[in-house]
Amino acid sequence: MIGFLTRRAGAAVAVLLILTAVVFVLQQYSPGDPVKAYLGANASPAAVAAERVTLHLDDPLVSRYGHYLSAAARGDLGTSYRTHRKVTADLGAFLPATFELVVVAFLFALLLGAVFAMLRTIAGTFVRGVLLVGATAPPFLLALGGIILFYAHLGWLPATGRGGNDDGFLLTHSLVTGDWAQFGDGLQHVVLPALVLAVAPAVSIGRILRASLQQTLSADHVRTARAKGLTEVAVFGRHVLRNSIGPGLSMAGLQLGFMFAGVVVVEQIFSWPGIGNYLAESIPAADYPAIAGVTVVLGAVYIVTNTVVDMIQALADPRIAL
Amino acid sequence: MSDAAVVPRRFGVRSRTPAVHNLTLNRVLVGLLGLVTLVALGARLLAPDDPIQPVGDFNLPPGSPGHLLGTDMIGRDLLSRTLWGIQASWLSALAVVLVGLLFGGLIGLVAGAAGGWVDNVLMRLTDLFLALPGVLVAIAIVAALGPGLVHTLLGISIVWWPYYARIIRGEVRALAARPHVEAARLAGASRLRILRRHLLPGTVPTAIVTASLDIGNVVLLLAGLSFIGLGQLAPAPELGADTARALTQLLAQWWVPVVPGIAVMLLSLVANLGGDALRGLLDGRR
Amino acid sequence: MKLLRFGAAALVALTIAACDGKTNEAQVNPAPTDGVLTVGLLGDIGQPPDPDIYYANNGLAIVLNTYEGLVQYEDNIDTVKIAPRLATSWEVSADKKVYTFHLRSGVKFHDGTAFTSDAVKVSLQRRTDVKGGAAYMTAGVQSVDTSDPATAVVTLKEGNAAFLDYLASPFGPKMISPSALAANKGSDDAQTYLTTHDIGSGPYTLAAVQTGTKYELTQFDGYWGTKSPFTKVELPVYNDSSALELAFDKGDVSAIVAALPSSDLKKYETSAAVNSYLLPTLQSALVTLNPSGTFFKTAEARLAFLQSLDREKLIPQVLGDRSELATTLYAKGMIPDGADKQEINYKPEVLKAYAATLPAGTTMTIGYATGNPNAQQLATIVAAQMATLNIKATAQGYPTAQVFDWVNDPAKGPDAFFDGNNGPDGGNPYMWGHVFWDKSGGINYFGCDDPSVDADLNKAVLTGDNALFVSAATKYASSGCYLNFSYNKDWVVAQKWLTGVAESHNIGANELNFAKLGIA
Amino acid sequence: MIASVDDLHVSLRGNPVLRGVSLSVRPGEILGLVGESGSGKSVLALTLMGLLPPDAHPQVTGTVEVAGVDMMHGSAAAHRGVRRRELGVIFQDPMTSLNPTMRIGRQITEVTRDTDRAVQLLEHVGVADAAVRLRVYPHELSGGLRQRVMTAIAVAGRPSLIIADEPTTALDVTVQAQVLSLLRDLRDEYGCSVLFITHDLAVAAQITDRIGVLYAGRLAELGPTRELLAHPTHPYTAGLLRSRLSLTTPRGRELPTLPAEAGPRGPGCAYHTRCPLAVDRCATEQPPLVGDEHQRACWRDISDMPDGTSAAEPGELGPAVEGSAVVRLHNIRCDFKLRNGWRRAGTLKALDGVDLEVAPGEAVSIVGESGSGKSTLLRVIAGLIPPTGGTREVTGGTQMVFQDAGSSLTPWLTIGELLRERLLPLKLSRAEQDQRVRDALTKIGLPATVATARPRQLSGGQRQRVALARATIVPPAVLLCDEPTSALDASLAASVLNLIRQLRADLGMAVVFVTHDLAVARLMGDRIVVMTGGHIAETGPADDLVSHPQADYTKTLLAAVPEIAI
Repeated sequence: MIGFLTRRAGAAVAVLLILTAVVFVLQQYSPGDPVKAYLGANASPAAVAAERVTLHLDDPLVSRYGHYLSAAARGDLGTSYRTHRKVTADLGAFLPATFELVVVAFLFALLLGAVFAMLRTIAGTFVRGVLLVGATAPPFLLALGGIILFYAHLGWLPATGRGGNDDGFLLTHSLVTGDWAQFGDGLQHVVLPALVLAVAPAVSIGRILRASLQQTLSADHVRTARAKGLTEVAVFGRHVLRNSIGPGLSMAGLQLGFMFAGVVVVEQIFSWPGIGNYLAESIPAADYPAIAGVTVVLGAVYIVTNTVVDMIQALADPRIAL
Repeated sequence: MSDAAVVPRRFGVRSRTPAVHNLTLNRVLVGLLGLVTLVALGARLLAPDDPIQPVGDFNLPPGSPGHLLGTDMIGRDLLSRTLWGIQASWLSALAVVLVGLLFGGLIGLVAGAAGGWVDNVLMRLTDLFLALPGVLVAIAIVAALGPGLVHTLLGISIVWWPYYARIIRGEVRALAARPHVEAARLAGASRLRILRRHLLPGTVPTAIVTASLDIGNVVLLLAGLSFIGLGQLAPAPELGADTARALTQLLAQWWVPVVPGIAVMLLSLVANLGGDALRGLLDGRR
Repeated sequence: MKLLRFGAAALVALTIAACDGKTNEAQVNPAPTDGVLTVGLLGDIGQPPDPDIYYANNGLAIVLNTYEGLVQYEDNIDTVKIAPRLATSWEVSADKKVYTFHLRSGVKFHDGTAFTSDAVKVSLQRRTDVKGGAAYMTAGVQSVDTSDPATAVVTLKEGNAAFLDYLASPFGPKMISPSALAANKGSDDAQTYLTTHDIGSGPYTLAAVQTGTKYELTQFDGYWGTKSPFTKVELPVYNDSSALELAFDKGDVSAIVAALPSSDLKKYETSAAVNSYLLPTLQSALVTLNPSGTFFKTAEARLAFLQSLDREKLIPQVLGDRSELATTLYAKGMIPDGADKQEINYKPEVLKAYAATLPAGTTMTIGYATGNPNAQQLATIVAAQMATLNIKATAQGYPTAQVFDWVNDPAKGPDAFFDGNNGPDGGNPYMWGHVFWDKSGGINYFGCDDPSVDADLNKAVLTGDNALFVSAATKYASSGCYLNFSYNKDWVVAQKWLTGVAESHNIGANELNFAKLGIA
Repeated sequence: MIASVDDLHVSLRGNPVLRGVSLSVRPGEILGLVGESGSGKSVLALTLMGLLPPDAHPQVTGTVEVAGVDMMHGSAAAHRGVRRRELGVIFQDPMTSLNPTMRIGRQITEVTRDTDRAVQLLEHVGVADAAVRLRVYPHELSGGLRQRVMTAIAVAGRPSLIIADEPTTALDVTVQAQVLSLLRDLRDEYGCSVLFITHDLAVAAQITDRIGVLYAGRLAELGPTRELLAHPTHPYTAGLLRSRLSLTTPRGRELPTLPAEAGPRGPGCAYHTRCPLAVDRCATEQPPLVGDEHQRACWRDISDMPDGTSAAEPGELGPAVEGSAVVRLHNIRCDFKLRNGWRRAGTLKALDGVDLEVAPGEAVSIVGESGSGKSTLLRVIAGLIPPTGGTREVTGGTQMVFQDAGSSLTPWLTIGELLRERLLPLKLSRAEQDQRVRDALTKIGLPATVATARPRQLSGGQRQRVALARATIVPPAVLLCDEPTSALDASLAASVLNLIRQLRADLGMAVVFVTHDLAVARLMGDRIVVMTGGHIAETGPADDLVSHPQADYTKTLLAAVPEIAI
């Protein structure tokens, strides 16, 4: 186990090194002047030149990358060209919102995926149909459709923002401190964006889970379990589910990664103050420290997700050794 | 004849039912894949008007005379534009999937068949690409090369293949463990021949099914990239770009973004259902 | 597989639900009873609301309501006129080198410090020290005499007829509390502190900052001027214009300033449920051509293209009532009597004849700034029109950072660039001419430069010689690099109960002075 | 009666599988149900349990009763109750029949609800360190132990009937013997009945009190074990007994086989196309199952049955050719590095110093249990696995025939393509190739049209013949056979063995034949090599080794071979 984690940590470092290097090379070769974007169109050339020096933009690429890495090793991801704040501070401000959104969306995706896979009645067919349609709609259209329906039309849910005055882990914090009013408000705000984010992954997870459940159901050991005279619930719960979740879990892990990319669109439409928005604003401003920061975070999330998925799979199936 | 009382009741899911029952439906759905491709190829013949030039008043609602689906913000016929958009989106998605399939498939095939360190190196490389936030890379590439559909497709293709590499590699590993590959080796078949004749054809069904399911994803990804300003350049039609660019009109003239948006949805739906149906048909044949 | 059938049903249901939004007839929303004004922002303000750093648009609402300058532009008129703010009156020496300001008495900063000439000196100095984008405005300051607390005498290194305009500009130097600055100076001139606080004297004070989500202002009790009934102003951030619009329709937002797309104009102009205002600004829609690109290498080609633009048709189609045909080279009213007449008229045959000489399939790229729907639409229409001339034109969006990078290597840019809305920092003709025509000005995207034009402008600003300004403009216009496409207005939609909208707006700012708003 | 079916008809996917079976299990008896694959014996077991797979859309008529409960009608809960209280089940493959993700203990306590009892049970079925084993997962146990665990689960609920569906087929003979005796002991102790399903008459002979012979969904014969085996009254039973390969089957002759089924099944006796006694009536009219204690379903009298042995011609067992060995292995070692994920978890010594020589034209049988290294040895000879140490010399080509012919033929290639592949190095013209393919197919007794078929369109026996054709279309110096008949029914197996012997004689090649079955090893090899634990325990001429085993291990192996002692 410890060996496994050590290996993964090693791999993580390698992946992050390559990711940041890629961002740096891209920075070198992509057009865009962050200084002008930051200082404003009317800024004088003198101010621009001064700012370039401040930001070390005229240093050679290798030396900048070297500085970046040595600073990163000390936990400093540089300063955003755009917000003039430490990237770590920006990430600290925006990551919790994205994190909570994605976690809630992921729970939705698992839940809806399970419904997609298991619900059998007409209702199940209907849910499958709705999910499938939702998953095939362009996400921004789906998001706006959701706002029109649930906010403008029905008035059930708020359209934008996270609600409350608490930054950071709003939901988690209010849940832990028992601030139910705040929690309820936060929950109301998170429902719509999380649903939009969850619907496509739900279908992917549901589809795989369904196929794997179908396969497990015809497995010999399930026949054994039935032969023991167990109830169908017991057969399903003890003998089918655990043996079927492997492929579903892999897909869920993959989808979790996709969700962190999907937030770029969803956060924009729902004005969710997360790293998706941060990234969307950093890209046109050529704010490469911010872009690199987000990339590092997303890469790390991908690796951690995969590691956790592998660990859960090993837990679920003792034949898999880490 | 008794009813099925000897049969244990099932909890929600049935074990896989034989595909025979859905044979007709599956064929129809797979046929839809072909139909959409035909529509895409035949946009020139089907579209009543030029997709680029304004031909009527601005923002005519659907059902207006001469413009079944209305016109857009500069007076172009939305039906024509959507048909041409289907061509751009569908063929683009096909191209991306095909490139991903060819490149990823080749990597997967070589990795799976070679095993050992070759497999290790190729799969770590694949993992690295998988760890790249795909959208970000596409954005970066398009930013570096300048926008445009071809560049966008290039960007997507670069992040698209690892998925296929993994799937094909898994399939090849499974196939390679089967005695028929050993038998072929003993029969004196060369490595290349084993790869070509004894492994490759076995991966085709999985590859085709994965690819057709994936077309919808690419159509959606193109739309998403258009939303953040990357993708087909105006005035050329592309469904995602047309939807995204007209999104500010959603509340004033809903049809301008919704018509191409629904076309995106339909393409994606056809790809999804068609892919599933294809899987059903291929499973049934095995 | 009943999936298909249900899928189809759900598709139809979803579509109907989505399309149904239109039938939601706007009704008059009630006024707030809690003294909260809600002004929706489109997109986060991006930079900290520090007056010496902030150089974008949508966050001006915060800067202009928490800080004040010595002077401002006169509210609610459509011409350029300097009006008093923290200075009640001023004298300018004949050589435009010495500016004497008589300061308003009884003004307090939000930390309680009284406003004196010392604050003027500190404020101008900080602008220079922080080296922000608009630091150029104070770069010419030689000294500030503070011997009389009620009078500030600013001496420039050389004459500058635009200096008052600098001070009146929304981006111009704002007065900050010297003691608050000293207390929070830190190592960065209080830049960090000012991301979440303010040290100004405006009618409101920055109470809460949730970057990307919401900004909150509360009324400053010690404000010297008139106060509005709004004790609190909330500025929630919307990243999508449709979402913002829906919130406004529902009454969750009181007013939207210059954020909605022109395609919505019709809906609100005819609505009885809300008020729609078109207020004067110095902004224009502009066309800039790239002489370094392949298509517009010659002035002949450039002028032919500019003449092919049917502005009389395009403006109402795309920009609507927000804009009118620009007939001058500078902003409307900058030069008295419109002496800076723009001589480009619609003559499509010129480009047609020119195009006939080109090889078939010659390409042209028309750029626009990503996220500007008006510019996008203009570019798209023009690109479509080019096809009729056998020119293969594409319209392409560019992110901000990229747009400003072209001047370093103009060949990388598109052939033409459509600017939906752009303008100078202030109302002096120099501020217009310099940014658009001088290579170092900032908005001369493709570096299309004529040194003699720059020299004329630099000479004219010393004295404010309008004739020289006009001749510079005419000379530059002949290059064909530039077209003042249309005069734009600020479009403000507000709930029926909100009063004082036009009265709280001036030609320089793209924002409202919340202290002048009221409830009907 | 513990369980009974009457006039039971079952169709799956519209195909009749059981066609009127009447049978009852008496208290305390072990009833054997014997039949070849496809005879419907497993479906009968599933029907008794009420567990027919729903996706096969079963159609069932007749009556099925277990412990007085109707298993065809009635509530699912009632059926479940019967399964829980009255039935215990052991399936063929203990690896797949146990839940791989659940600890052994949990799988037992699911029935017992009591850990102490689970420990008792495990000890009872002969699992050492039972308390510790409760914590392990199925994949951590050997095949034999797994089947013991299955058995423990089966008896955990103190059932009145244990249904054992081929419980020993996947096991080695020595383990098989242990499991059989365990079952018998459990029956004696608990007084339950056992329905023992097998394809092997000899195995049934070891344990059962009565035997029912199932053929094509009907009982052909049913009677007390000793009597049925000593005096079979149905030609099918008689044929089965005769074609059984035992340690005493004459080596020099062609092995007796049953004729293959020909033509569609009509309304009459399903066996009539293969039956040496068949008359016209057999084709049109179904014979009823008649008799008291010993019942049979045949229109004819068994005494008319011709003597099987007289029909068999002497086989041409070619003697080994003198000369330098075609295979010469010296001190071959083969280690497998076991990986646990990425980690090295140890080394498995699959082969540990093996010396073997095969003379040209010689037939050598390698016999051993699973894990003995016999298949690894074969692969080393074939060159598929490089040995870790030792020297390997093989002169002339080797070809191999695998256990599962189905998976050794590339599914998407036609038989013709597969055969032609071996002709590629010869650079023949297309016509010559086709001719060679035709010849090869004719030689193995298949029509030339098979060349255009794909493997899945052929039966198991046909596929194994095709595999043989592929191996011999260009005659190799050594033909390597890896249990080529273990997946086939006895009669088919015999015909494939005959074919191998025929080909060997015709082509003069050496044969190395790997098997776990001593009887087959004796019949196929001039020499037998007994392997265990990666080394050779004993080697010697076939008959000598069987009649006078030297090594203890050989003796154990011989003792475990089930024989019908009449």
